[in-house]
Amino acid sequence: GGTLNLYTWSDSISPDLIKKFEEKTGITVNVDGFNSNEDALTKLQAGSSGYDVVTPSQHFVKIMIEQGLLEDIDAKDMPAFAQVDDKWKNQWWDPTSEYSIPLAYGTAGFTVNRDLYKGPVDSWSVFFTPGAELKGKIADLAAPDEVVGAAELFLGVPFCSEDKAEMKKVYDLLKAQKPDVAAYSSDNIENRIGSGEVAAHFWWDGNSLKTRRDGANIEYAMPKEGLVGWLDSFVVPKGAANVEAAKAFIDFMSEEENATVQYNYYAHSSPVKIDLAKADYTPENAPELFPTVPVTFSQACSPAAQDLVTKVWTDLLK
Amino acid sequence: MSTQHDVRHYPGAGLVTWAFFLWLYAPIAVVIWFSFNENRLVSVWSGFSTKWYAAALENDALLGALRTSLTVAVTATVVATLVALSAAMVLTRHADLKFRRLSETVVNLPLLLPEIVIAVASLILFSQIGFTNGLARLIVAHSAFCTPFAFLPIRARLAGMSADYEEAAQDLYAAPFTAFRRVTFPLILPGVFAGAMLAFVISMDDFITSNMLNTGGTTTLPVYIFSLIKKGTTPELNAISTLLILASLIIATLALAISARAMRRG
Amino acid sequence: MTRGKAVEVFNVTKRFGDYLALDQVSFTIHENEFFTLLGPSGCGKTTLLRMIAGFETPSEGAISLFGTEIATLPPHKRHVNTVFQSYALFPHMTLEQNIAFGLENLGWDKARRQARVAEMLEMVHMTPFARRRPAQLSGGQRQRIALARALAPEPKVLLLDEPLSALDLKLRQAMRDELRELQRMTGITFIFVTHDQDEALDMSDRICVLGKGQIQQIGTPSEIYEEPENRFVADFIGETNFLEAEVIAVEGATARVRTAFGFEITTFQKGLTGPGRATLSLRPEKIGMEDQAAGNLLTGTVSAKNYMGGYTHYTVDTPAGVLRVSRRNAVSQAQSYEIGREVRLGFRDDSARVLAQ
Amino acid sequence: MTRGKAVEVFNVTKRFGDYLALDQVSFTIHENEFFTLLGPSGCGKTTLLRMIAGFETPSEGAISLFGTEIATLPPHKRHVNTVFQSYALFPHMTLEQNIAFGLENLGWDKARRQARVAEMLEMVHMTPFARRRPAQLSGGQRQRIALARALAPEPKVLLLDEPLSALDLKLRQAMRDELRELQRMTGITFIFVTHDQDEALDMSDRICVLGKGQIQQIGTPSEIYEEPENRFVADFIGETNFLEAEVIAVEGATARVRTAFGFEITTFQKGLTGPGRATLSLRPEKIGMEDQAAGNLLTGTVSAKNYMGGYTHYTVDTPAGVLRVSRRNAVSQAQSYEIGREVRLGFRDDSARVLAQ
Amino acid sequence: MRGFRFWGLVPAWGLMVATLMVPLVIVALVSVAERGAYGGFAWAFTLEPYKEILFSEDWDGNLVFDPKYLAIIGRTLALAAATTAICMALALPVAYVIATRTPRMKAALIYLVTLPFWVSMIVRVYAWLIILGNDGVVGRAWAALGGEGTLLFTSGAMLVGMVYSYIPLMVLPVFAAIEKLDPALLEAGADLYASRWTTARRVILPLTWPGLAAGAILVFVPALGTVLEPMLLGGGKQMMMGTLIQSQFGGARNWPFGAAVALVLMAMVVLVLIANARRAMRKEARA
Ligand SMILES: Nc1ncnc2c1ncn2[C@@H]1O[C@H](COP(=O)(O)OP(=O)(O)OP(=O)(O)O)[C@@H](O)[C@H]1O
Ligand SMILES: Nc1ncnc2c1ncn2[C@@H]1O[C@H](COP(=O)(O)OP(=O)(O)OP(=O)(O)O)[C@@H](O)[C@H]1O
Ligand SMILES: NCCCCN
Ligand SMILES: [Mg+2]
Ligand SMILES: [Mg+2]
Repeated sequence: GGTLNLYTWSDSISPDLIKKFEEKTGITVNVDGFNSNEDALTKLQAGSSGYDVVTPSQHFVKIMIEQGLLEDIDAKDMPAFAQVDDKWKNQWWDPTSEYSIPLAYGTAGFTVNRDLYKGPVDSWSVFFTPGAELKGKIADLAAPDEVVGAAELFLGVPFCSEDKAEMKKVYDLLKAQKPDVAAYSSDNIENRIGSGEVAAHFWWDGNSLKTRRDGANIEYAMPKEGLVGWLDSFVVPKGAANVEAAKAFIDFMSEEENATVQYNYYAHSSPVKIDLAKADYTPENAPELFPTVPVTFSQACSPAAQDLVTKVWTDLLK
Repeated sequence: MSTQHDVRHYPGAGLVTWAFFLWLYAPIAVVIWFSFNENRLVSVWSGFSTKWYAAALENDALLGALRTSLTVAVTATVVATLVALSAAMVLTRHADLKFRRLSETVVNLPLLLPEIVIAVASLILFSQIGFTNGLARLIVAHSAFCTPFAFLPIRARLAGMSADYEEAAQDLYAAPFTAFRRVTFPLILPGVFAGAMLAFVISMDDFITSNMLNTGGTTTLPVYIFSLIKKGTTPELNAISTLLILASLIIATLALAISARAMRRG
Repeated sequence: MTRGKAVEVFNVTKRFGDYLALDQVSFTIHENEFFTLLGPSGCGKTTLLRMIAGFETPSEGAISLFGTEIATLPPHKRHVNTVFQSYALFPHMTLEQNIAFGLENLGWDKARRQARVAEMLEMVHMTPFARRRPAQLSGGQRQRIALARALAPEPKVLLLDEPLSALDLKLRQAMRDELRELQRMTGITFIFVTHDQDEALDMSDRICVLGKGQIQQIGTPSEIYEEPENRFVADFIGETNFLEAEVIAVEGATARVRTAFGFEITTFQKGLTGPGRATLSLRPEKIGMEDQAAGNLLTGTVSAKNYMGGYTHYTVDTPAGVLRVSRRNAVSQAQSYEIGREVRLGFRDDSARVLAQ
Repeated sequence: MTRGKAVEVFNVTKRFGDYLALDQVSFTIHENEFFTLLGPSGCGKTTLLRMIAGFETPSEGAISLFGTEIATLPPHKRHVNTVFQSYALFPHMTLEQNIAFGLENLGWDKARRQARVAEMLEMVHMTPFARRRPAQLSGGQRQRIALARALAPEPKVLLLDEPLSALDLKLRQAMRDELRELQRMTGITFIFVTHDQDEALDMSDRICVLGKGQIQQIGTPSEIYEEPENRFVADFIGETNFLEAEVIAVEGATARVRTAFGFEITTFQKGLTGPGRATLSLRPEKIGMEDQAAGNLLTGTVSAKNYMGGYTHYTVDTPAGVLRVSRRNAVSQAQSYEIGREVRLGFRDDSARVLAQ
Repeated sequence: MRGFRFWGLVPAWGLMVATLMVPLVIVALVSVAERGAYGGFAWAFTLEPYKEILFSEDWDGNLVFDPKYLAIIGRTLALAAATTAICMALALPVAYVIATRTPRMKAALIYLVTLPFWVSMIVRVYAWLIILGNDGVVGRAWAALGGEGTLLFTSGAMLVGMVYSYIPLMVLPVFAAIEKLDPALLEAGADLYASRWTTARRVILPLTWPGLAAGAILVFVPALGTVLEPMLLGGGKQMMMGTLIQSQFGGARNWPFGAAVALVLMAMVVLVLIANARRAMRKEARA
């Protein structure tokens, strides 16, 4: 019995798995979606979020741990932990693996609609300093998180820079791009890019892959400056009502068979063991998941650096 | 009579009115129309289908949100209507009351403040005092902002009802509460009903506050629909909207018909 | 006047904030009396009635009902019922239910209630309408039901606040007779409020004329009309001519006065104590014209003539001032005095009335 | 009757859907006449007035104004103004602005406008109130401003729809004189609508009695009251006693009839062509009582008595049926006949009027 | 009965004090607190959040006047005012036509005006999202007529959505005002030689003003705080005060600043209400 409230990236958990879990345990699962790490953090900060499982990206896991927002679930002792690929264990955001079990990883870049844009997609310059073909047909995400990171890659500014001059360059770049941006939105991206309402959209690898396989004529760019890397993990917010069920769910999701279903549904790379025989995606049919350019993971910035990121974004949007 | 001489007739006004009603209903018609679209992309018509209705009716998350919304709305409606009824009785029947205007303003306060401010304020308060039960948070907040909506029709009805009836009841040996139960209440019932309906709809419709206070497991219908829009819309959303429109129309028609009937009798 | 006292009002004063609505009002109403409160709008009639019913509390003074002081009793505990100006019939109840309402609150058992309701409906000739609702009735029918409802609990005193004012002229006149008849039949004390002098004169045993929050006069209709105690009453009730006069001598209830135009008249007076200036009140119908002129004679010129059907109103310029004279058109081709014609007028000493100025 | 024709109404019929509000109405109103439309509620008075003003169009028939057919003219092009029943003063304008409104629309220049407004305010004695708004006025004052506003543009005909009905009794009577005076002073044709017979009798040069959408009679006040042409008119105007009678002979304008109680009377008739049944109309004030009894004599018993101040109304049971008799209280201690007393009644032949049944 | 005078109001006061007044005081306190780097706030006293509305630290660390938030406030005011004005212009003829129908027709039309109001706001806004989108009816017509770019995500789109959302709040009071209007006044206008349009301008309009003013308040106040239209139809690019506040409690995680903007918004609303109350009082004093 009982209920389990999930707060995950929109449309990220396979509904079949949810149903299966509910049938198996008798637990009712509610799923709410978020579209930015900032939203997830805000929810937890407002206190008593009511959620039992949240799936923030690595740098936000670190912030949440530091802010005391997460429940220590002894992740390293969970069956799920055994399923995790070694390279994702004990990473900087959760050095002793007390709090988090990885769910998916991938990159943030941009996608173009090939019906509308025929040009090359080998550089962030296509996106940040658009030519006539893309002017006014670009969409950014609504939150600074990975967008600022991408701009930093393009400009060669290190992530979490505390140097104002460097961050001003980032600001200037985004500011210059703004007139050509049709929307800053993390919502409904699939429709917006798929239907050609915009021709280029800041987006994630797996989402782009899935939409392409659904028939949209789009292409995920491989900019030579690199992509922004991310890894989302299951964590349990402090004060969660149903910690046991949360852990059961995380374990369930990490079982090889389920992880494979999840992989096929979500279309992002899996940090836990999957049954490759049953996996849908290969480098041939899913180049999105196998980047040919460097991938740099977002960092948890110092307060000073974070302030600068925030300043870039608020100055940009006001 | 020939309209040529009718001083009340203004040429052109009728046309504007027609256009207005067209504009008022066109969007609703469009939503309904595309709910039968077979295509996954809402506004690209590719054939007729009712499959999205099937999907909507099987959507557990939707039903969960509906359950939450109904629980909140029904509870908030009851609370708001009782609070409003009691305040309206005092405010309309005691002209010499101290702080009458102030009290009236206080009851109407939610109407005077932008909802976003109230939502933010409640969010801060609740998080500060550690008020954690999601459903209870919504009920408290909704009760507050629904109160003026329940209050206005009740007060209007009470004000429109001559105090003679209550006096006549007392004159005929009814103690004050008997007078209320047997005379005042039945006579203002249409107002109470209209107020309750309004409160109910306002609560069902609320997005801003619910979105701010929303916690895991207590997603309300509008917040859920918003999340669908965020996620990427399919005609399922249109199907859900159509069902919602139908439900609203039925409720509204019922409410208006009942109060119109009462009005004719009164 | 050997009847018991139904309502006694002692020195009642009522203030609304600074406004003095009633000022030291005292009177006694007897059992089985048809007592009317008459006065211009705003004089405090309704306020007085509401204090007797218990909807207002006197600022000062006392009210007793059959000898029991009731100032602090809430309305639902007073054995007094009211017919409201707007009738205030409960629109959601049938006529039966309206009439039974008071009986239920008094705890009458069902059989007794039903019998009484039937009796009341019978009394006001509304039996066939028992199951209707008030909205389905005409004004006069509502009026009757309001009466039946108020009479059903057998009140000792019935209060009526301008019960006829919502009806149209012809119906209003018909209802006067019905009301009067009902009062005689039931023997209940009626306290009737109106601002219509015709109504008051027509129906009342006694009339209390209220003006400016004070009692101006209490008396039978003919006392009020024929023997007004002051200018206010003489002016408010009916039409009259006021003439300047000088008091020569006062002897009890009569006085000898000299009018500005030379007559010396001895007639009834009120409020005079000795010589000084006074006012003579002379009703238009008490002045005879030409063949009807008798008593003190005057000559004047017709300056206006208003044919009113049953009578003609003349305005006559005389040495005594402009006099209004009314003359009955007792025959079809009644003599008619044209404007400009000189006419003789006359009135008897005792047709005039001396009042303090 | 050598005056010109101000308004002519020819065979005007007005239907609202199936409902026939006016049926073939024709009459002529002369210049400088005070013409009254009198009739019970719903008889079509307002409808007729609105057709003259231009707010309604006749279903059939024609209306002309000083000889010009106006049926197709919109209201703002007719030189006719209206005093509305509710006055319809513009609440957001001062009195000045209300009065100037029509003049502005007619394009009068400012100086002329101001002069006319001042003149009008003067005429209705409202100069000190020029800057007030209608809400700050009493009923009678509003009435005056409505008049001033309607008269300011110098209309050829002034229409007044029950302009006094919103006022209280005393004021209503005072305003009658003012209105009549104003009409004489300005010489404008007044068409006055009322359902109050006293008002109509008191003010009009001629009265048109409307009933059931048709003209019942047109004539001077005394023609209407003394010589009603049918039962409707006799009944509607004033009070009367109707007696059954049998026509023995008709000779032009007179007839000889036998009443049920044995008299044979010769008097004026209307609408009879030969022997048959008829109705005798006999006004209460035309029946003499005791010392005043003369002519045809009857004996009866007083069954009710209503003291009304200026006169007393008696109800007398006689062999001829129940008669209402009114008696003037010409002296203070007027003789009063108590209920149950036997009294002698009498009336002259020519006080009665024979009407078709 | 006497006791009820007091107790009858207790629930209302209790509810409003607990859920509005106390929280507002806390908002005021938060608006002078210090923000945390990752969100939240720390109790302190600083006017930083208010300063931020007018000034910003530029990239060289200097405090400079920055009209960016003022621009948002200005846009919010402008859009709310435009919404109100359009609603007024639309409501007048519509309410007039409705008010002059037969009672049955009147009831039916008023029902039709209120009906969409019962439909979820979010659904109504969504409807415009579909219509104005590139594939939508209007969007396609726009493109076919050679219109540039997309109609969505513009101020115009927000305006359409806002007018659509709030129009019933204008029609109803204007209708009530016109219905109260004595038809004899229109006839009096014509009787005094005024043409229809003169009567409209000089009689109907001034007398409908109270209804328009009431409607203006009902529309303007929620329009100032609107959130859904800028989020969905404005594409998040056209910030308004409502979304600015919301973003400060969301992505931007600057609670004190959000609280300060919320207070500014509230102050604006209170100013409008006071102005309206004073106008009404002057009117009353005159009458
Ligand atoms: N509740 C009240 N508050 C203040 N003043 C009041 C109140 N009730 C009555 N008055 C005032 O007291 C005076 C007397 O009022 P009341 O209603 O008794 O008059 P009335 O004689 O019945 O008049 P009408 O014939 O118009 O009904 C009026 O001037 C009225 O304005
Ligand atoms: N616009 C209309 N539509 C339908 N019937 C109407 C209309 N105007 C008037 N009537 C009907 O026509 C008849 C005459 O109405 P009118 O207003 O002329 O009467 P009236 O003599 O002025 O009565 P009152 O004395 O009550 O004012 C009434 O029966 C009324 O119901
Ligand atoms: N599908 C969402 C990807 C999330 C990236 N952090
Ligand atoms: Mg009164
Ligand atoms: Mg009329």
